[in-house]
Amino acid sequence: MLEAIGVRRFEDLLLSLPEKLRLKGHLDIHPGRSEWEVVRDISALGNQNAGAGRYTCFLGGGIYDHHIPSVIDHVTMRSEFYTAYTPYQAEVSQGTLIAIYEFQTMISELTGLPVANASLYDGASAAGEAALLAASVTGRSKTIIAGRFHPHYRDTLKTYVEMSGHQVVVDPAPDHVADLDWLKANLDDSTAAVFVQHPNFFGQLEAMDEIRELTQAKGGLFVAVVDPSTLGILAPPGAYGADIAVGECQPLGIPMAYGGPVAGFFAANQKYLRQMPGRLVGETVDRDGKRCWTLTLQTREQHIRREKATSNICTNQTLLAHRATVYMSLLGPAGIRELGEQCHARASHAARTIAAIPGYSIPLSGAHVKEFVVQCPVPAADVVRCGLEHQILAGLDLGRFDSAWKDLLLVAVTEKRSAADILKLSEVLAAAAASSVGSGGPRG
Amino acid sequence: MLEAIGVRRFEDLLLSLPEKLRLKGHLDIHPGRSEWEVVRDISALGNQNAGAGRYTCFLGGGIYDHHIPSVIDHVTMRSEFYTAYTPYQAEVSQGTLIAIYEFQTMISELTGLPVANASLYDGASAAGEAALLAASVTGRSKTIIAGRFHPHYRDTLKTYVEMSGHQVVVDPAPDHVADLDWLKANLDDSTAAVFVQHPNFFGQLEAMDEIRELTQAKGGLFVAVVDPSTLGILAPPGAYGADIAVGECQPLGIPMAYGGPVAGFFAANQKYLRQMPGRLVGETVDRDGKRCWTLTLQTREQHIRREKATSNICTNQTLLAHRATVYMSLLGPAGIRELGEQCHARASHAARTIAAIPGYSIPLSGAHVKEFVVQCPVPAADVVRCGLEHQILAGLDLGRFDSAWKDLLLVAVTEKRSAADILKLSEVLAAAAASSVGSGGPRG
Amino acid sequence: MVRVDNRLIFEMSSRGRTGYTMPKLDVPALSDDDAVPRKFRREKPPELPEVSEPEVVRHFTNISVLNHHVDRDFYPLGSCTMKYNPKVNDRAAALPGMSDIHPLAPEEVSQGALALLFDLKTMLAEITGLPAVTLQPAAGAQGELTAMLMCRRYHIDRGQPERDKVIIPDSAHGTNPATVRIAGMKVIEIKSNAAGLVDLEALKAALGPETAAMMLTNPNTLGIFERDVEIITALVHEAGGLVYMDGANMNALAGQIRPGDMGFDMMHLNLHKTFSQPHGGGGPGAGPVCVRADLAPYLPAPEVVRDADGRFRLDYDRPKSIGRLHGHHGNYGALVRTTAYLWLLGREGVERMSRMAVINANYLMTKLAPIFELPYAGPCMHECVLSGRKFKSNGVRTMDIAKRILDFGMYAPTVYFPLIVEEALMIEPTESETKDTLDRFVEIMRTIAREALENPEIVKNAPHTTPVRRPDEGKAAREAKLRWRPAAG
Amino acid sequence: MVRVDNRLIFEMSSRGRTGYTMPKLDVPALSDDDAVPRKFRREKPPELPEVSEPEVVRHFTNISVLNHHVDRDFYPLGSCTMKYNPKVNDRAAALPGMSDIHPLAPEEVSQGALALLFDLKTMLAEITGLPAVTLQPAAGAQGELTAMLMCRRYHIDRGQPERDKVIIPDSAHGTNPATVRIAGMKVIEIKSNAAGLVDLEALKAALGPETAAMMLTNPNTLGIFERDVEIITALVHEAGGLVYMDGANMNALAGQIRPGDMGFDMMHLNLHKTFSQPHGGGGPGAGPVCVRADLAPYLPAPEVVRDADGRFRLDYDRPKSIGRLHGHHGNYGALVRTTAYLWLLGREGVERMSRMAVINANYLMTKLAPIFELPYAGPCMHECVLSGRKFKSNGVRTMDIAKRILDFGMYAPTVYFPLIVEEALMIEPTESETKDTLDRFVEIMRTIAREALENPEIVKNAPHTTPVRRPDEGKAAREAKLRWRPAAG
Ligand SMILES: Cc1ncc(COP(=O)(O)O)c(C=O)c1O
Ligand SMILES: Cc1ncc(COP(=O)(O)O)c(C=O)c1O
Repeated sequence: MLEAIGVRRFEDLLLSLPEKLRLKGHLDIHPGRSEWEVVRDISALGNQNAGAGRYTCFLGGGIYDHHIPSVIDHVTMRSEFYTAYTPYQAEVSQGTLIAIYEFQTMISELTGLPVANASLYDGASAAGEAALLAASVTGRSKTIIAGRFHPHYRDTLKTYVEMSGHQVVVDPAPDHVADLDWLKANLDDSTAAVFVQHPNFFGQLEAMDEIRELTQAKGGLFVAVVDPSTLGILAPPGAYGADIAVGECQPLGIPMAYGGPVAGFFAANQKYLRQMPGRLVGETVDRDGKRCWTLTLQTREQHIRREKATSNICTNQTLLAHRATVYMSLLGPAGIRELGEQCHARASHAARTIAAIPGYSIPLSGAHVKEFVVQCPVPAADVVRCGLEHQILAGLDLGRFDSAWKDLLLVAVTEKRSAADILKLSEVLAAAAASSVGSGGPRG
Repeated sequence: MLEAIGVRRFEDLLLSLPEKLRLKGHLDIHPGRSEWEVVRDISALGNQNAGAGRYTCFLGGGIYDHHIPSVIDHVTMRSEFYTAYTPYQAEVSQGTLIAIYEFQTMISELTGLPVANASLYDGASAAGEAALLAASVTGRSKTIIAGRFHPHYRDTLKTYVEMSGHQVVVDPAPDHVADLDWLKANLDDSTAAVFVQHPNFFGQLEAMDEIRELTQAKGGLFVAVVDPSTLGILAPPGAYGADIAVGECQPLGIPMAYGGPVAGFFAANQKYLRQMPGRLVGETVDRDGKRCWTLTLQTREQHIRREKATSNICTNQTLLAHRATVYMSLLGPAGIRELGEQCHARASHAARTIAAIPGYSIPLSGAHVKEFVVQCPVPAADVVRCGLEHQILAGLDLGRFDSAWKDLLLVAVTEKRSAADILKLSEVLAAAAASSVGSGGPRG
Repeated sequence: MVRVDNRLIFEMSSRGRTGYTMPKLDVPALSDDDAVPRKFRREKPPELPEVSEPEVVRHFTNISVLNHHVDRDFYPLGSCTMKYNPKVNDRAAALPGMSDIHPLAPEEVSQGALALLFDLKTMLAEITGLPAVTLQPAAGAQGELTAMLMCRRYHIDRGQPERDKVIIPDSAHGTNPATVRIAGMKVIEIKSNAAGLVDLEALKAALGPETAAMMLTNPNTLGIFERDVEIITALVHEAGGLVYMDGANMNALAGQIRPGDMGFDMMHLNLHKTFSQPHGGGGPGAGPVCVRADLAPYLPAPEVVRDADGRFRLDYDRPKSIGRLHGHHGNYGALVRTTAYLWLLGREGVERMSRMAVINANYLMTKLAPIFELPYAGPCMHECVLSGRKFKSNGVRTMDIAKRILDFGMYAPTVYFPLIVEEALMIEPTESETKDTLDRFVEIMRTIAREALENPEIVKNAPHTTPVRRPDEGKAAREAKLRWRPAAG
Repeated sequence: MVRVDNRLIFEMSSRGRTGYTMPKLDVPALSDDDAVPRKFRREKPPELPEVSEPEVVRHFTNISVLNHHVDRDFYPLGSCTMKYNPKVNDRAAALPGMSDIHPLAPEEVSQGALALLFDLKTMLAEITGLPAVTLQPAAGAQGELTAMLMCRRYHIDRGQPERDKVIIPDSAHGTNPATVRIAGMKVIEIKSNAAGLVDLEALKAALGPETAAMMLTNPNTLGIFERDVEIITALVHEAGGLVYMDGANMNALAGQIRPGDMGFDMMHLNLHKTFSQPHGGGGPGAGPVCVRADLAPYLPAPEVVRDADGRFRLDYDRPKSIGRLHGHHGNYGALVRTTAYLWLLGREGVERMSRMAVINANYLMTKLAPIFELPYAGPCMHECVLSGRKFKSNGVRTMDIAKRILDFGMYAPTVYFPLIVEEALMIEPTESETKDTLDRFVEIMRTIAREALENPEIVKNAPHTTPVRRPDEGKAAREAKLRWRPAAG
């Protein structure tokens, strides 16, 4: 081939590279391994992790151990989907386009909002994008976070907006739900948006109607951060008047995979359509009048609009959105409801079981639709550690986020957690309390 | 639908079933489980098995722990291949037909014989089919097994032919290779075929040239049972004049899967074509003159010939043959050779390492191209048991087959077995010898 | 979107290209002592293709899409039970500890596999009503062979080696007579009666002191239940023979009625039909054999047993056994899939399966009978057989109709089988299909029937839209080009 | 073989059908106490489709084959690096302990994941010559945002908040200017010179006390290496700015030269381009950012670190950090794939990768230049940009040529980008393609060029053989039908 190109050596093609900067020896990385060695070595690393195949998982906090129907891997790992590029040439990309269009429709249905995009990176960055949108359409500079909000979402949102001069104020939420008085005091004419997570980080339901009313009265956008797996039983954001709903598709058939790749969704009121971030697929017809689909409204996007784009996003999380689409197709309305009901029933049973263990209590009242906080008689970190000895991921030690919460454990219960699993958890909790007493270890 | 059919109840469709025999209650099997429970429960069973992901495998004896390139699963688990039926309608089955045609070609190349079929159930039953063919084309009734033959293959072969009045005589092979004197004494005009495994059950190379000469001199068919993974380095059956070669494709990219599904191959001299068992794909042209492929020579088969068919086989092991085809495509001539060389080098190193452990020896001289016998100072069963404690499948206790062999361990070494694995094995062997001495356990 | 890239993998080959990696050789290279002696060495390397990994992936991906398959659309192949296979089956079979286990691993570290096999045997025994089960046969035909060998051994054991005739109706599948011969016995074929059923008089005439067995497919290959089954089994028993059921059509019966209760002594199941092992383009399958308790001693060895302590074991000590038919334990991967399938379905699921299979078949029969012809009256069980003979006068044969269906993106029914029906079209929808799919099929068949009358050429020259069109089978058989060879020169 | 079954999954829906199973509820049913208060309850169920598992599988299987994809044939999309992705990557990412781990699991039971991330950071640092790395950004654009926020923070930290101008050449990808604005800074666009490179005079003119950074794609989007890169980086540094490299084109450089050595201070990598994360029809990707050591404090939190005892840990204590950009650790699954890929390739493999990518691109450039037009002289690096303007007089636009390629079963190059080339065709073959494939592509392009002159209509009306033909994009945008709705009535 060099001959056809008309050079003698490969190096002749690199004459524009400063010679003295060219790498002389090899890169200091290992020599290549065979496929078998790669599999062996990565398996060995995997064995050092608490895979949900070995550990019973009660961890949540945004990522959940739901069952993933086998169909999803089978279908989305078809080369046709996973080795295709962004569907720029619509003629040979109808598969991807149709699947995205179906995703948009399903997210719209689930959230009760008329338009949804083709996905964003994840739930947290979707919240960041929503904050940017709100700031841009209102021309205002304050973003309010009300209620007990996921700290990672809060941090991401801040990263997204603060550098461009926006201010983010966060509800201290002493009762772990939105403090409406605080909210009233902070809401003003400079408020671009109020963000509320529902169920919130602590698993509590927030006063969405009231917050929406307060927010919209001041001309701000009301943004709901929701878990789609609860939307079979909980009222959809559209029903309580949210302007925007964002969230994480992971519970819908996406592996936990240490938190990524997952997929954020973004649904909104029609009037924000032209400010929406991310790709959109629309229906149209082809030259022969045949119904078909294509990327549309691309004038919002960076490759057309450049610095005036509504967002800088380009590559998104299409394959993960496909997973969610297949998942929602399998479940249908009955399944998405049963999913919510099962998590709810199991979480309630777990909460009741734990409340009966001496020393433990469930400090927050209200329905536990999937996740709840446990007040432990010992540091939650000790409980978690005790769980590991029994191959249980007992929950999330909330002390990681705030030392005031060090005795609080956040427990998530999906449809995979059987009565036996819950019993095992309660035994771990009991053991943790006992061992701590026995060892005279530090208390509360 | 019942209405469209014109009946009122489903039971009306079953009026020809004797009412009193119809099941009244439910079958006594469990109620259905959810997909998640099925996965969980089968995983739990899997954890009770010595998966090669957890145990280092030196077991062989016909099924080997070779590396399976990731491409194979990906490609053969495409619905297009694995949910298709036998390619009867060639117009919409060219994918399967082409893959089989390529398989036939590759097996022909590997064995050095001009025709190969589309697969049989496994290596053992392929030997059975070869015996039937030999009996049928020669009109003779004696089948000779020479050399150290796999006992399962021997048993299967017997099952296949003995009931129709054929006699199978088996070389005692006191030296664990064919006893040529015994062979001469037993070969006669009633001999339909002589079967030799090469390398044999004990990993030894057999005197293929000599046996071929003796056999064909008496008008019998010479059938070689070979491991295709050795055919990159060992002379192919065609080169030493075999009439038929059969064997097991498992080493070529097929999971061990407790021994099945695997795939038998069957290659032969042109003159036996019309007596071959199993399906054959041939090249032809379609109506437009386009090259294409179709099942052919079906007049050999049961669905046309019924009781005069060359075999009763119908469903075969196509998908596994596809796996072998993809495997051979990836390896090519260089890879199949390197595969043989790697197994050979690693097996030789293992044999040398083991021979250096006090009490152990390698009783049989000759090249160990993949597998070899170890003489242990304690019962091989004890060595195997000791291995399990260290998550090693140390080899096959040959005492399972013959009590005279109870101190013999058959060790297989594939390209996956690193120097570290071999070291670990040698430590287990040393420990087994030591612990037996220590515990005063039974010796020799 | 599909181009027929007609190149074989060999034709993509380019000297020196490879698609594999091998671990670094971390042991000493071979010494001369260890080398393979010259006479054993391969001289000329095999001419395998020399291609890269991407080329391999593209080749097999691109040829794959030339196939019809169940995950694409309807596959109404009679006798083949092309149901949808739940994807969890494949996931189960691929789990660690399932796909990566060695068949000769010690039993103490194979308890999971043995427990699974034992559970499957128990379920199949319950479904068939025949308590002793072997899972070793790799497919239906090998199951038949297993049973016929057992039958022969049984009679010999009872001092009746002269019993070597096996009665088979003319509607039987070809594997039945082929098997009988391999098992060293002889076939007595009997004609079906006008209703397509076993002719009792013919049966009686065929029975005698040399009767070893009768092989009966029930429902038979016309999709009709043998209503006289109790009489049939009684007659054969009276004559001293065993009655074997070819269980290929068990999808009609599972959960409704049990072969053991009807008087069958032995039978095989095709797990790749009834119990959801995907067909893989022709295999693998699995053909477990279920038999009466007193025939258990003849089953192949080894057998999975459960000891009193609850541990599982392979029992090799079976002196009356016919021996082995497989190098190891049969198609274990298929057995895992069936176990997953049966666990998923459970008892209600199995009953629903056969119920829906029968309803779907009757629905199609009802809708198609007016368009074609129903040679034997229904109701049918899980499949129906129609005749396309009325189009013969227009020069349209059943094969033409079959090919024309392909143009509409569905597969063709089984044709020209059973042999006793002229221009047979054997249609089995299975329970997985929705009414919507069945209606689409009826619509296609109606269209084709209309074409056959109004525009027969379009049918006779079908298919028109498939990757290839009517391969010349004569040429294929005549030339017997069974492997690729490089173009000369 | 492909029918365009135009039905959406919603249009297959039938009341009451489902495709899921749930475990039996083995805990007490909800008590009234636990019930969701009425006002929080969903009243109207979402109108998701009601379909069976087989229908779901068929629908997605059937729509999938409407796609072109890398495993089918050539995908010469410039700037997108559509290389073949070794299948072992996906296997690695799906292994137990990789795909099924929770991001908030305690570090003591996440050591495998942390070790992998640490190893990947080390390799990327070595490849880029920039020692501090974050793996959190989910794609290139998020990597750019990460870096621009760091840059802003850096200047503020140094008491120069007025530095908020970022210089970007006019050939840059759209994400660069879009990112700058979101990061709260302003874009200064500079024109490329006649050779398609940074115009040093324009650069000098743009630099000043408000310069925060320059973003430079190298090789640039014309596939040309910025030969003055050392001067450029020096100029920006002199002016007090940072130089950012858009690493989307790293496939040209990895193993040949390192951005850190050229004077770049920060850069992102697109793992879904250079390092073999498959594109998934538009994502996921991953956009790690590598920076100079002294910029490390600004990297997002948390960071994977190795403690003295060899254990790995997530370091959240990063007071100068710009914060988080992702709910967890970024696209971990993509990071596993890249790790597998780099382990597989090793150092020689990485060098071979860029070498072959450059050779392949130059080969295509050489072959295609006479057929089209090469607006900027070569040699090119990993891709080349041609112009199709000479066919304009025949009424054939580059878009027509692109569409016509689809008829031959390959994908089209990137068109109309970079914006500075009239009728641009941006072609990137990657290293995975064989000469054979490149030659087939050249042949197709030659055929189309001939058609454009001799029979332009066939090109202007292309594609002819694809599932659909030139969707009406105006209508799509006008009507903005962005979701399915049931037909009225
Ligand atoms: C009625 C009948 N019997 C037997 C068989 C043979 O089964 P197998 O193909 O599994 O060997 C078949 C399969 O096609 C069949 O339909
Ligand atoms: C030159 C260049 N820069 C940046 C990007 C943006 O990267 P991503 O799509 O990963 O966000 C791309 C991707 O298309 C690109 O080609």
